[in-house]
Amino acid sequence: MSLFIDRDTKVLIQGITGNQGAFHTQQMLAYGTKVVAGVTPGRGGREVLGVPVYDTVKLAIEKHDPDATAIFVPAAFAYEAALEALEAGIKLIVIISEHLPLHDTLKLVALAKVKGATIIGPNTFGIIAPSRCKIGIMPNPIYRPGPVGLVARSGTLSYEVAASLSEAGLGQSTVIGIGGDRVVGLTFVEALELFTRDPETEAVVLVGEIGGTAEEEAAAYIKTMPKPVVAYLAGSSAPPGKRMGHAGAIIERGRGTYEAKVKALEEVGAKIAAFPWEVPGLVREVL
Amino acid sequence: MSLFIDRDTKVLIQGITGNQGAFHTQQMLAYGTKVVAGVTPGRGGREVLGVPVYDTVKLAIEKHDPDATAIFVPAAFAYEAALEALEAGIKLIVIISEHLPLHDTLKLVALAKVKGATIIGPNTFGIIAPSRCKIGIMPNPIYRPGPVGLVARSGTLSYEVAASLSEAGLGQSTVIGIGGDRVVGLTFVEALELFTRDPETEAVVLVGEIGGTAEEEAAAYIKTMPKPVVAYLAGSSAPPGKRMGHAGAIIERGRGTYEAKVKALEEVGAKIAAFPWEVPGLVREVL
Amino acid sequence: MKLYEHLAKEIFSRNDIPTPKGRLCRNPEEAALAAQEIGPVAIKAQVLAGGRGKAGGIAFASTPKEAEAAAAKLLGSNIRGYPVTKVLVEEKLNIQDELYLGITVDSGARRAIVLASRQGGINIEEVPEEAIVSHLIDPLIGLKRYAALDLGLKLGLKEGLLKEFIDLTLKLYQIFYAYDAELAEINPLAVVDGHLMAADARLNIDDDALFRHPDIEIVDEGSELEKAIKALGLSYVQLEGNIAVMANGAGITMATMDTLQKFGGRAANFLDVGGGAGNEPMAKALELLLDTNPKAVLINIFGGITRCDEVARALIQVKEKRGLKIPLILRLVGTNEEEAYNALKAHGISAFRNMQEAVTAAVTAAQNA
Amino acid sequence: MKLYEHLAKEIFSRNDIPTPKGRLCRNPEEAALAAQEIGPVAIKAQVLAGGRGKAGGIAFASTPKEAEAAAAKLLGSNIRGYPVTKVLVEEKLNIQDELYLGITVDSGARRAIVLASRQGGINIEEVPEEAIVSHLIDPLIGLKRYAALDLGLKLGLKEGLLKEFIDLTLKLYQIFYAYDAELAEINPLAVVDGHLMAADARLNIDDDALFRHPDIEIVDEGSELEKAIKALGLSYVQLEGNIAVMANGAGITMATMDTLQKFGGRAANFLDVGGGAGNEPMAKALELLLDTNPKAVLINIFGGITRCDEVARALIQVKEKRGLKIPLILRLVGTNEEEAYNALKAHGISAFRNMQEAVTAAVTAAQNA
Repeated sequence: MSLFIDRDTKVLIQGITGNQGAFHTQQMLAYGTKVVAGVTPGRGGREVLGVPVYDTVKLAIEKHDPDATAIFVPAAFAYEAALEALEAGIKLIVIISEHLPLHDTLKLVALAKVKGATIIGPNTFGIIAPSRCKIGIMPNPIYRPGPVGLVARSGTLSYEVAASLSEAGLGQSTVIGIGGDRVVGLTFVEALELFTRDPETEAVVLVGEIGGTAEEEAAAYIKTMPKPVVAYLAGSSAPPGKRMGHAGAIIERGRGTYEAKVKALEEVGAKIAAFPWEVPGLVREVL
Repeated sequence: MSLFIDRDTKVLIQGITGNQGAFHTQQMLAYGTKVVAGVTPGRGGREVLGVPVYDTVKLAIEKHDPDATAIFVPAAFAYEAALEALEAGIKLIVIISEHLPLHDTLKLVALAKVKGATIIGPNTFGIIAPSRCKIGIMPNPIYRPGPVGLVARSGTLSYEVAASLSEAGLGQSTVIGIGGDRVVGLTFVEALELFTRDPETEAVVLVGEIGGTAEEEAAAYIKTMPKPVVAYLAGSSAPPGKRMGHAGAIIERGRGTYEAKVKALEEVGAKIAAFPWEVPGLVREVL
Repeated sequence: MKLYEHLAKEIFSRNDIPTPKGRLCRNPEEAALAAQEIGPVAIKAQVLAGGRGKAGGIAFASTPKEAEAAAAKLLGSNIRGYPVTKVLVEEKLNIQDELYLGITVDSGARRAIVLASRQGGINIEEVPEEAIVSHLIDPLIGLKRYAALDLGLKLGLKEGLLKEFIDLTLKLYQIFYAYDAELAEINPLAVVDGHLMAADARLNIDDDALFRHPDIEIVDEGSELEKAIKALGLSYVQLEGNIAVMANGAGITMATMDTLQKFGGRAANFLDVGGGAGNEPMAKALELLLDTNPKAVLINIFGGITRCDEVARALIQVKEKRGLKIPLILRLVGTNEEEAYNALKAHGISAFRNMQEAVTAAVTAAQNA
Repeated sequence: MKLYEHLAKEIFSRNDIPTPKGRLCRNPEEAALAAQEIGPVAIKAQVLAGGRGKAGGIAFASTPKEAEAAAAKLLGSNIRGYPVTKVLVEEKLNIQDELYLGITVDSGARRAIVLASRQGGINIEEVPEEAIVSHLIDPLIGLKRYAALDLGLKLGLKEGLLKEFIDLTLKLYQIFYAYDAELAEINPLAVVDGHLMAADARLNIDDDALFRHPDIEIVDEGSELEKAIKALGLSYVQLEGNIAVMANGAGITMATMDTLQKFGGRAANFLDVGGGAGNEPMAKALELLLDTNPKAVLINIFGGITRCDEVARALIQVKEKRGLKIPLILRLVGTNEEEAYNALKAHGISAFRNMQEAVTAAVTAAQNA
């Protein structure tokens, strides 16, 4: 099985009756994802594209026992939606919603650990096991099954890379968006660990960007990782980003820039692509 | 090794400079317990009976790496003292302090689970492995090493029972006070599970009392427990206790009385002593 | 600590839980005035006893005159042993339906729990288990809207009532949490004119958390004796028997009472002097016990923290001061036992080392008294 | 969102963190009055730029006259590109020592973190790592007294200062938490007359949590163009180059800029229209970009949620409305690609499917313009 999800993964959609929720439910169904139920408080009893809608996650679980949930509710309600899924015992929570308050995410990350659940996101495009299951908002046609694991912070850029991989005949084992926020549930390091243990994955592509220290932390893990890693990082031309006071500088200690990230990754043997379209060639080299 | 503690267990005392803390530190040292450090905010740098005192648990840990802590601080500060021990990573926290607010205990119990720590108490007399280690306030002379596990809610009553066991030549493997409060960290059931797995324990004595449903829950576990259990329950003559509104009645559903507890325990094969002094005889029968 | 209904309702109301219009009255005239202002009223005795309604603690009145008469009848009466000194005069509700809503702590689950039922009212305890819905509250998460919604739906509530139920449940939890409550209960949670209202209110505050709530007035309905002994920091309950009991620790005190009963005696009280009280409070408590003129006094001490010599000192002190006319049976073992026996012997007080013998002696003494 | 120093200090002060006596002044006369009231003062430009002190944004004055002159000089000036419209006139502190205290979020640890140092002040970022003490805050526990005590002791503080440091750290955390802050910082945390005081104050509120703080006035120092594009719900940053860039998604927008640069071009802006903006906002944003008169416009769309036909529609709409005099290079692939190409063809607009070709074309177009 690919990471977290497979053909039989039963998926719940929280916020299924909203525009985004309904549109992407349709796309996921079209991809073959087993969307078993949806939740929107106050809309229980309806159907969206043949999928039954419940008022609460608990009620949906009693009937459908989903393995994962995708959260499409507005930012102000996403925290409680994720809590509801956590309390109900769902073990994979994909928070598509963006603009979650940072303090909410901090609490969710801590509570997910308590509950033994994995949160992907917030502000993620989701996770896909090509031809098997998709939980997210990525375009359906660009993925092919294959040996390359792909983990990215940002959506469209990862689509660009995934499409170029597919065009080059390099399919993907699992593609994970960890989310674009400063604090996210599943980290690069955790995703790399999972790819390391995944027998289907032979090489990993990491799509990162400037800001934060996630790529530097990934580099520390890649040092002892037995599988090859190719990275593309966005932001080489960007001006220094907004700084979080002196405190941010004290924590980052020079990390976070394009140069620092490239250096950290190159030092541990990762190949760096200068352009997105160079990724497939570098993957071929290391496979 | 006995449950949780042994000869080498290094013990921290929080509230060591208080009357109770200092007195019982002396008693524990006299028993042979390895009291390695104490904590009282504002008293760092002193010594109590040769034991160094620190201002914070973190500072004490950096020097002494204790395995367990005993909390003797006043109720209003006990919550933060226990949190401090939990955050610092101590895995066995014995809360001797009584009168902790119930909501504080609820949070501590939940957080202990998160941190993978065991809380014994609050309002406990502690835990003792006779002749090896004592963390608590029980009298030193009454215990003897041997094959009987003893778990009790209330202190003095358990001393009565322990002394009668010792006098009858029946030593104890470990004696645990789970604490007299409505909500406690380590439960009867958890203690029984530990005694079940403990090779040194051949029979278990449970000293309970009326109120709550801890004895009924213990009975449900004893049903499948391979080791024999003897119980003494206090409260046969007590008038019905204060009831927690209708809600209490709805939850208890007739449990909680002396009769209900005796019935539950007898049904699963536990022997019930009518008087404390009958316990040793019944233990002999089942050993 | 239980709060009076009117105090609980004041807190509920301050937190936007709808409660009936009402006035607390201390005499019949005030009740008449309140009825004049409010209209038809219910007059409810403010006592902490359960089952107040069944015990005649609630009357109804259509006119100020009737209200005055009903209040006069209630005030000064006794409800299940509690004297009525205040009544709550409240608008008479046109109740269409009675639900139940309560939050307490489930000791077994070690969590707070919300309980609710469509079948509220005075017979709530007879409601079958399947008619009760509940939700355990994770203390790291609290009670959230989705959980209240889930409960409301399981009760079969819809639309307006469902929304009101959710809001009210969340508010009740806020009160439960903010006030360190052991119990926050609304029974009946009445449907009046199509809206939910707390027709009755219970709020029990955790005694151990009262220090965090200096604004809450302490309600203590105990007897003078109970108050006096509690003031010594000791735990005391008045009972019906004739042998005064003192022991160190709640468990052993109960066990002493149980043993007494099994040997044919009856305890006059529960007095726990456990936890190293010291000889002064012990001596004072003993004097208070002697003042109740029991047939005998049984003291059962297994010395741990409590040191036997201190117990002996307390006893000797009382004997010196006032003599011991009432038979006093002492069982004493444990820490500093020898010193204690030596001291007692010097003052002509004997003691048992065996609990069974002591209890037997106390029963015999009481029978012979 | 960064708050001005005076706003942050107002919040700190309201939460019992000692701050210097001060007045916010909008003109030199007000500054003179403030100095008259306060005595010797510091006059501090209220701008959100970092390194304000080093850039001359702080002046001192002993008399009202001097204060007036200093304020006149600061007001209307520019500090690192930010116009000064307000100054904070504050009592001049007799600073004995400068410490540092900050709370922010450590993204790597995924926890809030307290940072403190004995060596505060303007050179805090050069302080060696070993001179900084820190504590990660468990969000399920919060910051407790023992942790603040531990930090204070590790800083070597004693007695009065230690106690003040603990209280102040706990208060700063309360503010950090209650205000959904990304940063709450006091630098320097000054020792004045033997007591701690927040000589400067920073409070950055999480933009995504502003909806919970309707009381906080929105501080937006962007240009008119930035504000106009942000009002469309899009993410925009003004840059120095001459090729306007529009793409869908922050990552791909950056990658487009990077690629431009590597091929010899320079982006005039960062404009992310990601997330299914719809054709109307996209068309409006494009018009705003065109109004800045770039040498060329490069649009890079990898259609996922963003549908290519909507992008095409936006482009056609703009072309119909005002023509396209500036070279517009479009790269378009993904969802509804064929419909888009058909529509574009009908309106004489060509597009690339290959990103590299599009970027090369944009650089060439800008060079030839």
